Amino acid sequence: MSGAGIKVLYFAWLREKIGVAEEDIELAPGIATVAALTEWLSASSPRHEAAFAAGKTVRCAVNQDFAAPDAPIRAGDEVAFFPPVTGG
Amino acid sequence: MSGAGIKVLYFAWLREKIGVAEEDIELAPGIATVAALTEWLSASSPRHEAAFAAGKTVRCAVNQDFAAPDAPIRAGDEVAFFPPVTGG
Amino acid sequence: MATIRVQTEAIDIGAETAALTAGRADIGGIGSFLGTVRDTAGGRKITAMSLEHYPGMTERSLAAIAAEAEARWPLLGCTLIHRVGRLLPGETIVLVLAASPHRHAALEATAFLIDFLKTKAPFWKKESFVEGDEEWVSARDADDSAAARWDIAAR
Amino acid sequence: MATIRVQTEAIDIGAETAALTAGRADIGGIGSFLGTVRDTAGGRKITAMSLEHYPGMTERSLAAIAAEAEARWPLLGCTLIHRVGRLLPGETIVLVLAASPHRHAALEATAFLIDFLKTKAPFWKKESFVEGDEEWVSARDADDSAAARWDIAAR
Repeated sequence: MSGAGIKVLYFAWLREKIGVAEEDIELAPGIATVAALTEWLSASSPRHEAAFAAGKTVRCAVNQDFAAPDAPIRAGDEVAFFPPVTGG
Repeated sequence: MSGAGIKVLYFAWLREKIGVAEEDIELAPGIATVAALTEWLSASSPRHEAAFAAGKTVRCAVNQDFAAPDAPIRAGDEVAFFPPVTGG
Repeated sequence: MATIRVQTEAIDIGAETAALTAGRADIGGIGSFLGTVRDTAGGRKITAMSLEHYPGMTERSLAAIAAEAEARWPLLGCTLIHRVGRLLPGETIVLVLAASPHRHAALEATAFLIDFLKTKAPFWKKESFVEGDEEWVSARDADDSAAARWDIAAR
Repeated sequence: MATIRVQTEAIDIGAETAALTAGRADIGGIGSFLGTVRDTAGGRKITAMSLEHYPGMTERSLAAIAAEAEARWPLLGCTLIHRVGRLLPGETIVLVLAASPHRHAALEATAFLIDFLKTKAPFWKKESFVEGDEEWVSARDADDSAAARWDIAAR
């Protein structure tokens, strides 16, 4: 990853709905938080929009730590979106 | 066991102090409870007396169920004396 | 339904778990507690732990403990195995397994079973110290308290 | 100190217990929870359970859960193993082991570890029903409540 890029990962039904497991994104100016990134991704395709429409049931991790909507996003980050976990 | 006999068992340090694991006793008239039997056994030898002197830390089972001092003793019963249990 | 056993052989948790779950697909989880011999007692090194029991009453009391657990939790089976004889530090002493559709039931039943086994089953331990002396283990108030938290009088 | 593993192979509780306790004589007991695949979900028969995870974050979160348990209880070791991939009814999914000098510490740490693993570790289950349809399992409020009783916010 170079420049203002981040890596975005999707798991479980988010992965299935969006149709990709992973994508490299160029961070547009102003996309500085999880909430802003979510909004930007939702607008990027109907599949993304449908997946993120689940709203409250989508969880996020930044660099493999759970992250709230106001958590910052920086170039080089690994950002993952997924449903609430159901292991064990 | 016949007549008015009972079987008495001893475990752990009671067995060691008394020096026998098991004895057959003829129930004397009037020995109708655990407490009465304990008193009678205590008087039967210095070793019994020393073992039962531990008093509160001696437990009893009649026919393999824990029994209180006022529990009845009848001919044919199996009566066991032992310290509080320490398994597990 | 419960498997109850007193044995001199080492306890094999893998084999016992396999036996408890064999051919079943209704179990969600198995809780277990495996007790082992520590090499110290009261700050002193021990060379062995010897376990004595009351044959007959042991099996009766373990069956009663298991029946009580099965009445309190939705168990699909449980296993209670206790060793007797002379055991060395590091060896297994006791195994409790409880299988249930639900994990909390399995784990709570496991804790209940081992707490009650320690206060109600007729086993006695004697410790052999490195200095050569031996001592019968005294009952611990902590064990009675542990049993009492389940709201049954510990005796 | 903790053993953390994600694997596709079946979990062998006997081998894992032996590995945790090998060469030690300071352990008084080992608590464990072994999760298995039930053949029903919401009253419907399933043919398989598929588990997906987030490689990297999984190991981090399991290590954090284990470190928290080790901070709270006097553990002498713990093991967290979770399977991924397609599992059949009756198969093992998850194993938690916690070893301690004291039985209550071992059992409480076991309950804590599995409660937290269920709410904090990035695993997702999908059920395949006999009718041919598949469904991602929804997170259960009961799991969040179970984690919350340990006084850490469940996320």
